Amino acid sequence: MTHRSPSARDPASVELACEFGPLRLQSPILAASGCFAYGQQFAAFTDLRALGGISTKGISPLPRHGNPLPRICETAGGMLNSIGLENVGVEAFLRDKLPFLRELGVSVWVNFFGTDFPTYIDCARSLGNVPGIDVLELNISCPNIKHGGIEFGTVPEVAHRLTRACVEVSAAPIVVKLTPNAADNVAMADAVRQAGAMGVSLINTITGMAIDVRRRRPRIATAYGGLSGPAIKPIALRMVHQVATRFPDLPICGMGGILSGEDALEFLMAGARCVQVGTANFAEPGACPRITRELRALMAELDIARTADAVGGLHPWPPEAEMHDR
Amino acid sequence: MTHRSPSARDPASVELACEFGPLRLQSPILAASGCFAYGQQFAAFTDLRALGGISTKGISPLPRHGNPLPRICETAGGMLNSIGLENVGVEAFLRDKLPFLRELGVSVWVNFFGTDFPTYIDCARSLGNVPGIDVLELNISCPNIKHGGIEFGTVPEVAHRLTRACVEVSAAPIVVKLTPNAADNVAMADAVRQAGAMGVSLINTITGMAIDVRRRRPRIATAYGGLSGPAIKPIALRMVHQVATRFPDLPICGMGGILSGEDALEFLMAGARCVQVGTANFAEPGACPRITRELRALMAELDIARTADAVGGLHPWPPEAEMHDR
Amino acid sequence: MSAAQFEARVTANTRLGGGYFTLELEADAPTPVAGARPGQFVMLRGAWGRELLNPRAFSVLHAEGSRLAILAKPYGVGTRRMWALRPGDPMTVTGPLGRGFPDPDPDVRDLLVAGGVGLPPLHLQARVAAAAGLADRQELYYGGRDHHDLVLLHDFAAWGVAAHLATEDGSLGVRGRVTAALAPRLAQARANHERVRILSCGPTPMLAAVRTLGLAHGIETLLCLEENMACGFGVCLGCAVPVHGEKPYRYCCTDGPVFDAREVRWP
Amino acid sequence: MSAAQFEARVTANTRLGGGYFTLELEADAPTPVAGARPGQFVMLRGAWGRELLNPRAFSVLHAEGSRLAILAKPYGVGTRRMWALRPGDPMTVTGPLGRGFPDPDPDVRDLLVAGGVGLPPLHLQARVAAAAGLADRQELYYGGRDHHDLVLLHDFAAWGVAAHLATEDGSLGVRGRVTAALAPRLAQARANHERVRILSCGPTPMLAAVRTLGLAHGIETLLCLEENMACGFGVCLGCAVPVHGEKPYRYCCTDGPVFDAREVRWP
Ligand SMILES: Cc1cc2nc3c(=O)[nH]c(=O)nc-3n(C[C@H](O)[C@H](O)[C@H](O)COP(=O)(O)OP(=O)(O)OC[C@H]3O[C@@H](n4cnc5c(N)ncnc54)[C@H](O)[C@@H]3O)c2cc1C
Ligand SMILES: Cc1cc2nc3c(=O)[nH]c(=O)nc-3n(C[C@H](O)[C@H](O)[C@H](O)COP(=O)(O)OP(=O)(O)OC[C@H]3O[C@@H](n4cnc5c(N)ncnc54)[C@H](O)[C@@H]3O)c2cc1C
Ligand SMILES: Cc1cc2nc3c(=O)[nH]c(=O)nc-3n(C[C@H](O)[C@H](O)[C@H](O)COP(=O)(O)O)c2cc1C
Ligand SMILES: Cc1cc2nc3c(=O)[nH]c(=O)nc-3n(C[C@H](O)[C@H](O)[C@H](O)COP(=O)(O)O)c2cc1C
Ligand code: FES
Ligand code: FES
Repeated sequence: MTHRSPSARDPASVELACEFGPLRLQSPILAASGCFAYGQQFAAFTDLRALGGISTKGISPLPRHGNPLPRICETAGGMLNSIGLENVGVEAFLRDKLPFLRELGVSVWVNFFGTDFPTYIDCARSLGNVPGIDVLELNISCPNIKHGGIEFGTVPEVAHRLTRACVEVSAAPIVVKLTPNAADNVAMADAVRQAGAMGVSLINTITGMAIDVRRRRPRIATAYGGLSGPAIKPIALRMVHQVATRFPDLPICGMGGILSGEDALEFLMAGARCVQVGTANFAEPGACPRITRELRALMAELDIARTADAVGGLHPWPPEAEMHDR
Repeated sequence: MTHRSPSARDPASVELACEFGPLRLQSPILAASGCFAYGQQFAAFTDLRALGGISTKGISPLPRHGNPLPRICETAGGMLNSIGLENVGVEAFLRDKLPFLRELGVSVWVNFFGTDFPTYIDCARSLGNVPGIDVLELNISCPNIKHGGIEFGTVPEVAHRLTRACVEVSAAPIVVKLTPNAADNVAMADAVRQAGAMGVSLINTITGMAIDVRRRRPRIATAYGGLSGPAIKPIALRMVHQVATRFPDLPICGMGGILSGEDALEFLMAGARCVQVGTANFAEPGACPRITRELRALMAELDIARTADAVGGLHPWPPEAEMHDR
Repeated sequence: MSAAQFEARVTANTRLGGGYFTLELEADAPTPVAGARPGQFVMLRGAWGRELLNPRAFSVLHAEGSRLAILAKPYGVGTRRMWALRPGDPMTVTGPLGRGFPDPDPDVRDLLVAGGVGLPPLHLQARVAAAAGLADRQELYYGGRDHHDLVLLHDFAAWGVAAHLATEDGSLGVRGRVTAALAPRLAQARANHERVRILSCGPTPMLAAVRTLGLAHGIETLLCLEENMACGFGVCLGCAVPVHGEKPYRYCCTDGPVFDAREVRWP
Repeated sequence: MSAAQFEARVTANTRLGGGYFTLELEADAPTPVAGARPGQFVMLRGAWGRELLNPRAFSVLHAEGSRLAILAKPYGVGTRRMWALRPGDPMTVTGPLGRGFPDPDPDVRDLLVAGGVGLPPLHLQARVAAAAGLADRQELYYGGRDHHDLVLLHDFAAWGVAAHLATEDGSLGVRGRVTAALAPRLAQARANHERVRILSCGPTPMLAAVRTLGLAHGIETLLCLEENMACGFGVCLGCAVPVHGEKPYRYCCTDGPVFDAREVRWP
């Protein structure tokens, strides 16, 4: 239909495998925390072994039941959620969920959080020294819990101290998941980088609200929830680009509204070394493998041989006087 | 098709006229700055006299030519712009544009900005003492100019000083347009409120980015631009609600992604006293009057007699145990 | 029967009056939805681009081989778009999902209590029972605002399932709510020590009333619930249902949508 | 002719090969677009909900009474959706917008230089000229990648407008770019002191080459430009065109889309 340039190279020759700090990922496409549970449900629909990795639902030391309902609603190009970090807790995770994940042979990122310093550190210690966990993704950014969560993610000094404390007790590298609700992501990234974080994930959801005018009340019970989906992609790309431009050596895992291989490539070109796919999994359990296929085909079309070659390297706009050739 | 409850009252009986601080607006639906130019172009398509008011393109002391192109691109449920505050300047505005606006009999909001304290104050002085200008909308939030703009909008103390200085030289009330890029809108609102701002407008666009992967470059020449449209509505509603909850007496003009009467009512219920419609005007020059009609019909359906009765007053969710009757 | 995601095309979109419509879909090959139990559901999504991200849940009305049908009514933005679908339009289907109602039992009478778009699970239960020669073990209690609100009645008649209708305006069946028709039947069952159970699906206020009645009469009551769903297969945790017991919530999509009325944490 | 916004329905969506299609629309009543000059455009938007906010710009290919037609090719998400439109689908139209080409002039030869979806303004110019009995004052120079890229040729033939075709693969007309066909014609015009002007529309690189040629030969050259547009009527300021002169920009939608080649600030 549309004239597409024929592929510049054979898609099979594209090397998706890539490095993320000390990690070797077989693909830059990972499943995002909270959008893939602990992986099992997807096995019925798709081949999980094709993923670059899986980030689990955020784990806390003790199980959590989550927030009152309704917990979700849809908005234009996005959705709000206020799940409240419901999870099975460290113990049940290690016992019931990790064995399945470890079996898959893909990189396992355990997203975790606490409600204060001691519980964060406790969690990092319990999870960070277990074989088969490749990354601890330190969630300092969840807007849906009352204590902890957001304050840890908005004050650089606090994030620095928290990250350092977790790094000290964990053998697994720590990747800090930053919140877009912070004023200055570059300052936050700097703070956690200096505290020993191996990398950063961005972005988490953005705090938002929707109102049911007929019932004159918020659409979700907690009034505010986290906005995800394509609506936030431009904001996420900007934040990834800002941090990548400032700290070119800091591994960034980018996310926010990825639905297609082209979206994923936008994040890589913005400077992310790998990406996570969140909300897309809900509508389409096979979203991650499809996006992986699309990315491979697009890289072939654009003659990008390896994932590393896709990262960063945006061309600036030429001076206006030369713009006629765009 | 859908069963709608029959209107609880005659739409003609709904009183849209409302108060915004000392101002009386004939309707809570205004046109947003930068999305309505200086109004003239719309006269061919629609009756401007039905509007609650018009906020002009941001005016600076001297004319500005704006940013290199491309300046706009579309994203999912939104658009990015980097117009660069191109405008005709104070002198040409007063000479060529204001007479037309004043003629309409609707409330005239002049959005303005400078690049430093003296130019801001200069602008406030030149515009704030001219008959026919009802509000000076102090734009401390434009992400598209290098100097001024964003820094004024993110540090409460700076915003406070700037607002106070403008209030002092302007006879017209000052409404400060806050930026969603600030960490804490409540603190910003507090700062400008204490400096004598009559009210606040929120939100301006959110800084975002989009990448053309085939050309491996940003889609707009300045790389980053301002995101507007329905994509940002949940974020805007949350910010309006936060500020309204904290400062119930501070007049708020809400905006961000309003396309329908229902969207407008969401903002009113979140706590805004009036709203502005921005991006919607581009696709539909008659968007403001249509949205006004829809709001009137919806208020009639929900038996809301006056705009003031629509403002705020959200019901909290009942305890879960009573939720079966939702 | 394990679930799958597959593409299908609209083969018919039939307006039934009262705003109801049935949407018939066909895939290229037989699908696992053909094995759906009454109460199981599918997640449906049209070619909605990036505006509406999540699919919508619909009870299976009927499915056979590569075909399936649902019953719906325009409600929000998604169902309004579905109302406008035309033959040939594509949809993505995931299903069958959830746990349905128990099989019809020769020794038990199923009181099928339906309202609005809650009809499909009970319609399918009646269909299954009729196919098993158990039509006389099914009784339909079906309520709505007016006669437009009661659809697909001819099917129950054809299967030989007795239908007790109630409309708020009295335009069809008895005047009043469906619970008004149900209450004396429950009293009678209790008096006669008859083995009955209630299978119900419909608007939440109706389910709450049915639950109160069922509990009051000590009759087994199974409710097919609706919650906002993003995924339908247990990963988003959006569809929590408040329950009594150790944990405060169970999940509508994987633990339900059919729940025992005693379990549900309603007043 | 002042612009209006109105609703229309698709009456035909015709695939022309090479990915091109014409979309024909009809409104309930005659529209001001019927008075559009060649080069004027309309903003079109389908029932795209909240995903795609802004309408897309299309040159008027033809318009009469309540009907109008455009020529397009799937490019991004908007034009891909338009490709899939079917008769009966609604569109919102705003137009006619912008300033078009000057009227055909009996004393001047119009060299119409077209590429890709830039054909419509020149097609309409030829149509208008033919209707005024000035077909012999028009010469078409039309280039593309291959023969699929050259559409609606029969119209020019029917009007008696000479067509000089060029394809990069030589599958139709001369092999090479359209400028290769144009260059000798300009040299000839200059040599003969013939009064000619260039009217051109097409991909920006082609326009840049046409401009260079035109300026080199000192021939009046009018370019119909494309810029990203959000509104089409002068309010968003998105469609800036870099120009020489006092101000660095003019606006494609209101000052153009037709600009004098000398004015445009290109190298
Ligand atoms: C297991 C299950 C089976 C269902 N079966 C059918 C069926 O057979 N036929 C049918 O017509 N509908 C059925 N529904 C309901 C259907 O899924 C919703 O009507 C649909 O999601 C609404 O989508 P929408 O885009 O039209 O509305 P939206 O715009 O998404 O929603 C509008 C409003 O409705 C609320 N809402 C959305 N979904 C639900 C819900 N499920 N429960 C309560 N409130 C909700 C939203 O919070 C929002 O306030 C079923 C739901 C579930 C969970
Ligand atoms: C005055 C005018 C007349 C036009 N006439 C026609 C016509 O007759 N037939 C036709 O097929 N097309 C025409 N176009 C081009 C048409 O408007 C674009 O192809 C269309 O907007 C693309 O929309 P999309 O959603 O498919 O692509 P998008 O997804 O919106 O765009 C994809 C990419 O194309 C870029 N882009 C979008 N629009 C333009 C543009 N106008 N110029 C350069 N880059 C752009 C975007 O920045 C983006 O990078 C005209 C444009 C203008 C300004
Ligand atoms: C329902 C839901 C639950 C989520 N839970 C978590 C979580 O437990 N921990 C976390 O770090 N992020 C969580 N997220 C955020 C996602 O991992 C991701 O950062 C965000 O959704 C943006 O990506 P997306 O637009 O692709 O969904 C959750 C998101 C959603 C939608
Ligand atoms: C093209 C464009 C130009 C804008 N120019 C200005 C401006 O000059 N001053 C200002 O305060 N806001 C400006 N805005 C922001 C809008 O007034 C509004 O705050 C924002 O777009 C959110 O509303 P919307 O989603 O309805 O467009 C501009 C927005 C757009 C899209
Ligand atoms: S709908 Fe996602 S967990 Fe139930
Ligand atoms: S397209 Fe908006 S000003 Fe030209």
